[in-house]
Amino acid sequence: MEINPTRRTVLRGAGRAGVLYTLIATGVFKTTAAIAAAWNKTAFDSKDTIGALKGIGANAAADSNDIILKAPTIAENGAVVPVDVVSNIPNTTSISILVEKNPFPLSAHFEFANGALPDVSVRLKFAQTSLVKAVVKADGKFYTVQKEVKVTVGGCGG
Amino acid sequence: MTDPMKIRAQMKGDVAEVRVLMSHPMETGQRKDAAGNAVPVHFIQNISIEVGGKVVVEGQTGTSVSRNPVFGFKVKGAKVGDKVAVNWIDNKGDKRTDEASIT
Amino acid sequence: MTKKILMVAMASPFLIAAMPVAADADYRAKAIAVIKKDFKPQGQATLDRLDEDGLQALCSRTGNKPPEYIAKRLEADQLAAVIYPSDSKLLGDWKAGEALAQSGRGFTWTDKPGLPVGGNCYNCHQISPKETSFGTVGPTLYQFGKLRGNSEEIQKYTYSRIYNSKGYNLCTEMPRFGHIGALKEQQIKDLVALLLDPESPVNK
Amino acid sequence: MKQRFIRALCAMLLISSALAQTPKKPAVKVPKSSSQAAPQAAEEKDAATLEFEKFRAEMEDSNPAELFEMKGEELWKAKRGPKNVSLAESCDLGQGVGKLEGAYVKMPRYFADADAVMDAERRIVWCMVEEQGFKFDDIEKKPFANASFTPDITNLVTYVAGQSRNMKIAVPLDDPKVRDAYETGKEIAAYRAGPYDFSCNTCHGSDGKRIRMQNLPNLGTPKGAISSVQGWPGYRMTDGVMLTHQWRMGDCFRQQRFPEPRYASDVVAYLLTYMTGNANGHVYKGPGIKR
Repeated sequence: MEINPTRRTVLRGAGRAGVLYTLIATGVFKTTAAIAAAWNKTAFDSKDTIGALKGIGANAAADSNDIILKAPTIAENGAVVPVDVVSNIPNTTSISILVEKNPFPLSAHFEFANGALPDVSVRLKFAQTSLVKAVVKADGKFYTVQKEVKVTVGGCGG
Repeated sequence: MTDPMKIRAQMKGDVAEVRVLMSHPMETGQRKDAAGNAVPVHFIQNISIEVGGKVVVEGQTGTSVSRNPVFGFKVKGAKVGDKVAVNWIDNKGDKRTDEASIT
Repeated sequence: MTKKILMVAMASPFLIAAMPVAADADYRAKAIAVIKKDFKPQGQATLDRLDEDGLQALCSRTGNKPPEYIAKRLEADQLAAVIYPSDSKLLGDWKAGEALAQSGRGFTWTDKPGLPVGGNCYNCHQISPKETSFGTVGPTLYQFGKLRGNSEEIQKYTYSRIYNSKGYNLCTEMPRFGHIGALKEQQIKDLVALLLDPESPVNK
Repeated sequence: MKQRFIRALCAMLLISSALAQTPKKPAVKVPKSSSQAAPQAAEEKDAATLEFEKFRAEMEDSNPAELFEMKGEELWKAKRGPKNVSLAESCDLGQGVGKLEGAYVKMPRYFADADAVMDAERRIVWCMVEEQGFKFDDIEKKPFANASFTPDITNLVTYVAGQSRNMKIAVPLDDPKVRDAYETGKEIAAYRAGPYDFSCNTCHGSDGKRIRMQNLPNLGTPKGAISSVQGWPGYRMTDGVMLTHQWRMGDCFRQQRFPEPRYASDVVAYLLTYMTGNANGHVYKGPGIKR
């Protein structure tokens, strides 16, 4: 049931959560309540991309063409923007998605184990035209790719 | 009270494609209701996907995730009939688990 | 204002009686009965809004194609009711006009009564090339002044066309912004400037 | 910024659209005719539309509307109301009690028990009142969804509509009562009134028009009619709410500067008969997603 030892990096600074995590990972607990303790408040509450990246342990990330980031060039509606990320980097263990111009850029963070492919699709709110950034962790190193999404008129009546 | 999720899990070749629709307001805390009162922040913070009893994906989410979230994942090594369980828990401690079988 | 609408309303039944009718009278009567029965007032949108004035009735029942001789007479009536500014200065501030042209607010049951209403212009017209989100219900107004100049005559024409477009085309889809009191004198002047001022992006 | 997320979201959408869609080069300096700028803008629109369409399939493939269908199914099958009966065992949508397959695409239709032409939403409300014993006034108080509330009727309509997915629209226009409703609806669509002299047809009576960037279907043509029926009930991305075709009619009247049509009334049923009838023969794709 071990998910992935590098996960602890994510939980650095959250000691109790780390313990809980270990218990979940070893199968002692398997409740959603236990998972909740592992929400990375520092990273999600960060108001800028750099802070959010630090929060997930990514002080530096190299640009990579091996990450496929699919998002519309022009979004039909900023309230629901489909974003797909696929990592072709071997040993990818996590994918984080950030919307740079949102009040809180870190939008979602996923960890993969037991056969899950590093391939996720989500739908995100965009407060305005912004870069969307995917950050991948593989073999303990971070890689990134980004794309601009333009947000179009409408959605607010008027 | 929480509403059920809609889970679709299908084998495409040797990969199981899992799509999950969740019923959740994902309130940012910045929206005002019709009366002008701020609607309190209320959003899913953690999700996990289990296939055949093993956790395959664990996710953390923030307020940027759209209302009534939609997630898609792919899992190798699963087979038709395997149970898929999806869990979420939000910032108020509300939680929900739903299951489906891979078809 | 109301008086003018009434005048038209009183004048037209005679005309309507004398002309060919495109719509099926029975279904039209039924439609009106259903409309009168099935609406409720909401916010500023009161039930009197459901009453047709003569011009509206004429357009509705002829599929917006009234006989020429009737249209001409009623257009003249509409145009005769245009009130021009007393100072005969018709070019306002094109920047204020641009802001007004952008706004589509006003008169719906969710709009606060009494607030200034928007010009709704971009909803239907292309105007400044800087705004590419424009409607196509009406013709493009890009280069309106460049093509026509801004002589006193053109200014007067433009003012009256915004004030009451039905003075030129009886069943046009364009609202009678000045006639119904939606847009005030200064607002219409600002829109005239948006269309005619050589400095306006419309004419650059 | 944090405090103004949603307001900023709205304002920014508007502002950035202006920026995002501004042509990189200003329009030709001295065009010979004033119409030259229009095609350029049309091309921009096409690029945007193509991009929207690329992601449409994905959006439709996993549409939150399905969540509302699920709730609607539960409500349809549950014994509810003062009479404690389920709609499944009591409600006839025109195909027999409890029969849902294809019912949505065969409405509006005439129901002798109610002596009225009814669209799906109106009929389900009728069943809730007559069969289950709910009070019409209670349903009418809050008939449509908002960001914090979805009425049962919306879920029910969404479920029922889902049971006609990928079926051909077949409003029974050969029924004289339905034909009457259709012809009356056609006249309602042509009725000009209100401060702006608007009728439905002002915006929806000719081909190829748009308000700002929104295309305006011509209700009088099969192509326009189907595009105005398609996708309703629809999940509206902006507020994340599920809205019905009845809601759409009401909001059109709002923008027409008319008063509000009464809920589940003839005027809406007749208009829907006209529009949906014009779409006969086209395939209805089920509950949709709207911007």
